[in-house]
Amino acid sequence: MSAAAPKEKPSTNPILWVARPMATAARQFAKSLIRPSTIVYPFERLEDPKFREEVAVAAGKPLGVGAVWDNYRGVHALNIATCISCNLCAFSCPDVCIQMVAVPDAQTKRLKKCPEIDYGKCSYCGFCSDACPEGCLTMTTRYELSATKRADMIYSPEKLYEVFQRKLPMNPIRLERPKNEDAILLDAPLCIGCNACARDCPTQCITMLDIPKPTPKPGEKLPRRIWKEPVVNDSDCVRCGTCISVCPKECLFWGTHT
Amino acid sequence: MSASTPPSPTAAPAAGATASEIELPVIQAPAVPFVEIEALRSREFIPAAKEALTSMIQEQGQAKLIRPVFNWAGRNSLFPLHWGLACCAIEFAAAFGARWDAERFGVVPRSSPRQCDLLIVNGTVTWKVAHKLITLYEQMPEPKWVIAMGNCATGGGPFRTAYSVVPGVDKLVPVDVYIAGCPPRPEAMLDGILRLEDLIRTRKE
Amino acid sequence: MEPGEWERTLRASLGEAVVAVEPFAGTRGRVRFRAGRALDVFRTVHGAGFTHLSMVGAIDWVDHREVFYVVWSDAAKEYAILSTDVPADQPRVASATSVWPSANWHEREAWEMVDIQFEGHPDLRHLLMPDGYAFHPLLRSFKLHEPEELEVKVRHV
Amino acid sequence: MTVTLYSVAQSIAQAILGAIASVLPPAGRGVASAPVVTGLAVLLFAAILLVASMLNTIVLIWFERKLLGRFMDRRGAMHVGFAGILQNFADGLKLARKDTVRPREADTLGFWTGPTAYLVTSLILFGILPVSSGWNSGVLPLSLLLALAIFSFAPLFIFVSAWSSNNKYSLMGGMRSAAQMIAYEVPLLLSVVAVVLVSGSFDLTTIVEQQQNYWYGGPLLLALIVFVAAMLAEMERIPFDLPEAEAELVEGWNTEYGGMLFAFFMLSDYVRALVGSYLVVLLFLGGWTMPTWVPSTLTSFPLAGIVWFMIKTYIVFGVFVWVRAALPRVRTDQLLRVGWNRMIPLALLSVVLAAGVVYAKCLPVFGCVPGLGG
Amino acid sequence: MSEMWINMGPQHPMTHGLWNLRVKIDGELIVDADPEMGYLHRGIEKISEDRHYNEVVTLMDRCCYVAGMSWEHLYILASEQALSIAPPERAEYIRTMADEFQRLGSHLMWYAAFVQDLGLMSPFLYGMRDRDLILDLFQSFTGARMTYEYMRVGGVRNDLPPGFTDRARKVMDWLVDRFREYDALCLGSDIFRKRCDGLGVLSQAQCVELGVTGPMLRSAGSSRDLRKDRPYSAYDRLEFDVARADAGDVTARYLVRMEEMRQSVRIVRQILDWLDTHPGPVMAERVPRWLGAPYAPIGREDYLLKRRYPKGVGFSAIEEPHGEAQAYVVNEGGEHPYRVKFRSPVFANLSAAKHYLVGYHVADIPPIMGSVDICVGECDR
Repeated sequence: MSAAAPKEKPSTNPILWVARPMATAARQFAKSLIRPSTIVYPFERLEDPKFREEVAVAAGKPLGVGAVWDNYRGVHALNIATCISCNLCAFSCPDVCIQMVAVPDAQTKRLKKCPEIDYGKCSYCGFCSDACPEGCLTMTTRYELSATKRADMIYSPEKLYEVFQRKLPMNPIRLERPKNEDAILLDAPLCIGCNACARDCPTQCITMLDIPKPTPKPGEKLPRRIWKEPVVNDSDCVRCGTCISVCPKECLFWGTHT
Repeated sequence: MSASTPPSPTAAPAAGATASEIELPVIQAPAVPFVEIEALRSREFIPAAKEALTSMIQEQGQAKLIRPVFNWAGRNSLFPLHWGLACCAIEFAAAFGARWDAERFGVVPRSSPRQCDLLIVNGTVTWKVAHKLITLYEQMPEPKWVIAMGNCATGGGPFRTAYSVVPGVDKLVPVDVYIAGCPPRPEAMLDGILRLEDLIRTRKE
Repeated sequence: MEPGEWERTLRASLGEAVVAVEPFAGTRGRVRFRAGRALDVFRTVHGAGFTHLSMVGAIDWVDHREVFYVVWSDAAKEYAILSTDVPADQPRVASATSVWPSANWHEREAWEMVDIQFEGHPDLRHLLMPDGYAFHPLLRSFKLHEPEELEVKVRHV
Repeated sequence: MTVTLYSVAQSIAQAILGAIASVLPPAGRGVASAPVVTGLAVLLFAAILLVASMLNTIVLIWFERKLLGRFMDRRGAMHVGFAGILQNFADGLKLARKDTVRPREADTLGFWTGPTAYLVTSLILFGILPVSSGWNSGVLPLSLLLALAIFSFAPLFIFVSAWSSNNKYSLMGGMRSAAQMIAYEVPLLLSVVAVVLVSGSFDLTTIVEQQQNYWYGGPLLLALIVFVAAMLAEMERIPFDLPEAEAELVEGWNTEYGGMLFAFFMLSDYVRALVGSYLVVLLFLGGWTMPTWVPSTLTSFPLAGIVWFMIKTYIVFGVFVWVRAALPRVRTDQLLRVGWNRMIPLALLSVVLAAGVVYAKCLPVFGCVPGLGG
Repeated sequence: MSEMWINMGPQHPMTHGLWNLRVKIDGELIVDADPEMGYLHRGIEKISEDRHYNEVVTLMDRCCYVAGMSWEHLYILASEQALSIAPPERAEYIRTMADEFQRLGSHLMWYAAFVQDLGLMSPFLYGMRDRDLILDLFQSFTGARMTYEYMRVGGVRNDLPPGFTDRARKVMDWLVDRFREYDALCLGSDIFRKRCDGLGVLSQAQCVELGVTGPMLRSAGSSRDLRKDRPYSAYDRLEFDVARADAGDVTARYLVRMEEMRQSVRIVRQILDWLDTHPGPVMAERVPRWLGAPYAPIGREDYLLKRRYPKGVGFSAIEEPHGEAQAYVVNEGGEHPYRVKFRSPVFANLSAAKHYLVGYHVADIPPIMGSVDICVGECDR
């Protein structure tokens, strides 16, 4: 089962001491004299069309990486128009580099929260774009991000939208999300029907349904509340947890439908 | 000029272009033939010399005369310190590898800080190594520059909450250029070096 | 070898030093032993063919601390895990360096990170943190936080 | 008719002084007198030689960088000037502008004089070695000996600068350098003895002219190999670059040097590399002469000697670069062992072979070979 | 010259990372050695306690920056055991393939650094160039060159892109040719043999005693390889040999690593053939949301308090390019792992430095330390 590694003895012929390496180097020299594997960077780039096809491997040039270059995780692109302000990118960021800041929406002229990314902290893991339910935060192939000031590395939503408008190749990998049993459940006795969850739900999938007001038994005091209860439409829910975080009574929780 | 474009003569888009007009210069641009590239870079010397001559005529100042030439020399021969800290050091090495070949720009790593003028902090700086980094920086003779390569050097990166990590090397030494990326691609590193060259081009001291 | 069978074998030579041998997926079992008789356990396990010590780690369970050793037997091609509980106020256990010299750095790290005193260790000093570092970061009581804003150095022009 | 450097310098001096004299009043016409012309010619001679040699050295560095780049499957310096030819000027200018830091514990005198003397002694060699007939500082009967003597100054200055910079790596590098150069001085000289035996002269011009049709590299192949190997050690290039072995001694004996002093070291290293290649060409490869079977149109244009000499030099240097690209560095003790145990016997053997060649040229069979006379 | 201590590092061309080798020398002879670690200690084990299970993967890539994929695999195996989740078969194969790519990449990086230590200039560039091809492959299916973030608890992030296997086969063919060149440049050169033979010798008994694993152990005559002895993922379904040499010196380590690269190519070719014919899912059917990506995890840990999750302890050991790495993950039912402990092979290999350095020359330090293949990131963690 074990392959003993070859054990060559050093050649006794003094000419051969240096001949083989020198011949190898000369062969490389002859090869690279015609075509060295260097990419003249600011003028040629790996994502150039000429590297998209399969470039001959003989010169050590990249091997058709261009064809799959689009997978590269570089700077984000944000489509502000479709962003639903669900916070999922900020939640999923392991480096806490995403902050939700308010920007005016182009159509409604109202402020809405969109991610602002600090590229001095981002580790380009792609968790945010994986988590984005609407596909509005994607990663592009742009990678050059040098700045002379630290503040230049913080990309506001507008700047990310600028990147989006450049129509760079987007990362095409859309994850097929495995099923998961999590859903928003309601701890009904705690609910006061305040409508906060329905108001803040980014996908508008929570509707407040009327519940019958119970007739109080003699001596029993009814809780002061609005007689409505949230109902979550599971197929529309992106499971961002905004409702949970805004709930004043902490009556919504993650759970499994049984 | 937007943050991504390298300060090279060809690839810069119009400065005043609005967001929607900016096209990625690279993908559409046809590959520049080899000879033209070389000619292009070599033409840089002539503007530098011309600038020197004009300023000599205008101001008759010796410092004004030689500064553009020395700036030209300084930016075309940056010797970074051969020092690998962490992950970015591997990309740093890859940039000196065959594919990207940073030596094209005259960037040759030297092992002794005395012979360097560029400290590329390529990785996480811990408090244990902080004073050694400062020593190395101080051992480098003026004029010298510092590039914070990667997120760890920029701001501690994913490790900035850790108990042992300096949250950014700019707390220790003055940083001229930050390169984002985790780790930055070798191209991004070269882009940072080109940006530094752009800084040196207009240096007045 | 089944964990139960091994427990009987170990008990035969070590008696009460072995608390139990729990099944542990992917290994021969997890031997839980009393810290007071650690050296006897190490020698017995070493004698049973586990000549290679891979890892020494420690876990802070707030009320007590656990030290675990991962050993490998070349003959059986199997791992085994030894684990012992030490009280949090007096975390002492005998050093394994006399049995497995490779324990040296691992124990230094465990002392540094989780504050376990290894008695008889030849060179128990800081390994990863600078000398004089007063904390033991991997204790649960040590919390991480975002770094405070420090002054940014600028070049004197 | 041959154009010598001195004649060029003289005519330039004459032209300059003549022009000056023509505008001066008659009382000042004396500036164009013979002694003044000679004096200016000598100065011009030195200046032209120095500048041309330095330029040559800088081009040599560029040549190495480009060649090494191709050996390594990359392009090498290419963006500064056409194909990077201005790269080394940029490096030199930058180093000239940089501060030179003297460590506090370093010895001032040694720290400054070491590199300077190293550079100066290396540059003197250009005056001695002829690049074409007449293109040196006159006829020195013992020019070969003088060149080798000056060539072997280097370990002294390297050691001085290494020791005075007060750094452990520098010190170790300096000691290695001294040991290595002394060990390889002997085989170097012995292999030169073989050439001297055959040519019967210490004058480089004579040695070259005798090789018109018969390069000594042929019959004295062993001496050539020993000479090249010893020269690699003297030039401190891979595989014998132990004094500045980057992996173990950070930058060797120039660890503490930066700025202009480092540029001095760098430049002198390449000056010595150029001189080493010169010597190989002069002693073994026929110098500026070309065999008679080469068409005369290729050898009779003006300055043809220099052109051919440089072509040969750069080919020899290319071989040095090739070796550098392909071989690892040896270890100090191995290097010294090879030096004392292998190279010296081989060099002695080459002397014996040279004696054989000298004897053979008396035989009628070889008597007809031109170029072996003397 | 009397005995003196030399500090080689933290900035020294030999170290290939951030550590300090203090050697005591007598002339050029080493009489004592004491590696000083911790310059790159980033507290990865501590930070992991504050992260969701899948988010720890981002740290794993940076933990060992030349073998990130292997460390992801290591951590994911332990977490899956702790969380009782099993990946689908195709994911196992992809992981194995990624592991072997990483072994190739890491060994090529080692080759580049090692020959550079010896003063061989051009093979450094050749090694980096060929490693870039491996990284291109990585980039094409993970989206990054070095920090992949590819593996997830319960599978891998995405399937391979179309046309990947053909490209990979081409790279493998190219590499096999290059290995011959590497051998010609190194073994073919007498100077290399003179430099490396008989250096840094560790016997098998010493290796076992000092905890040295990986190619260093196998170069001393042992055939211990966790891929054979304790197969994980798909290794039990693949054919390969364990590279082994007997001398225990620098040359033997070189031979072992070169042979391992050839075996890796062999393994990869088998896996590529398998992947071509066995499409399928790459992620487990159901994974809990609180693991993190691809979902956003839940923001605050309090929300979990209303639910209970299974507890468990996971232990995994894999044959990483540098040696035998282990992970120990304690799951206490929270969103975050309670404790993550890693065993780094470099840590153990380096702790034995005194035993393979003393008695050799200063000039031998670069080849010996180069043959150990040090990655400080995983050593200090």
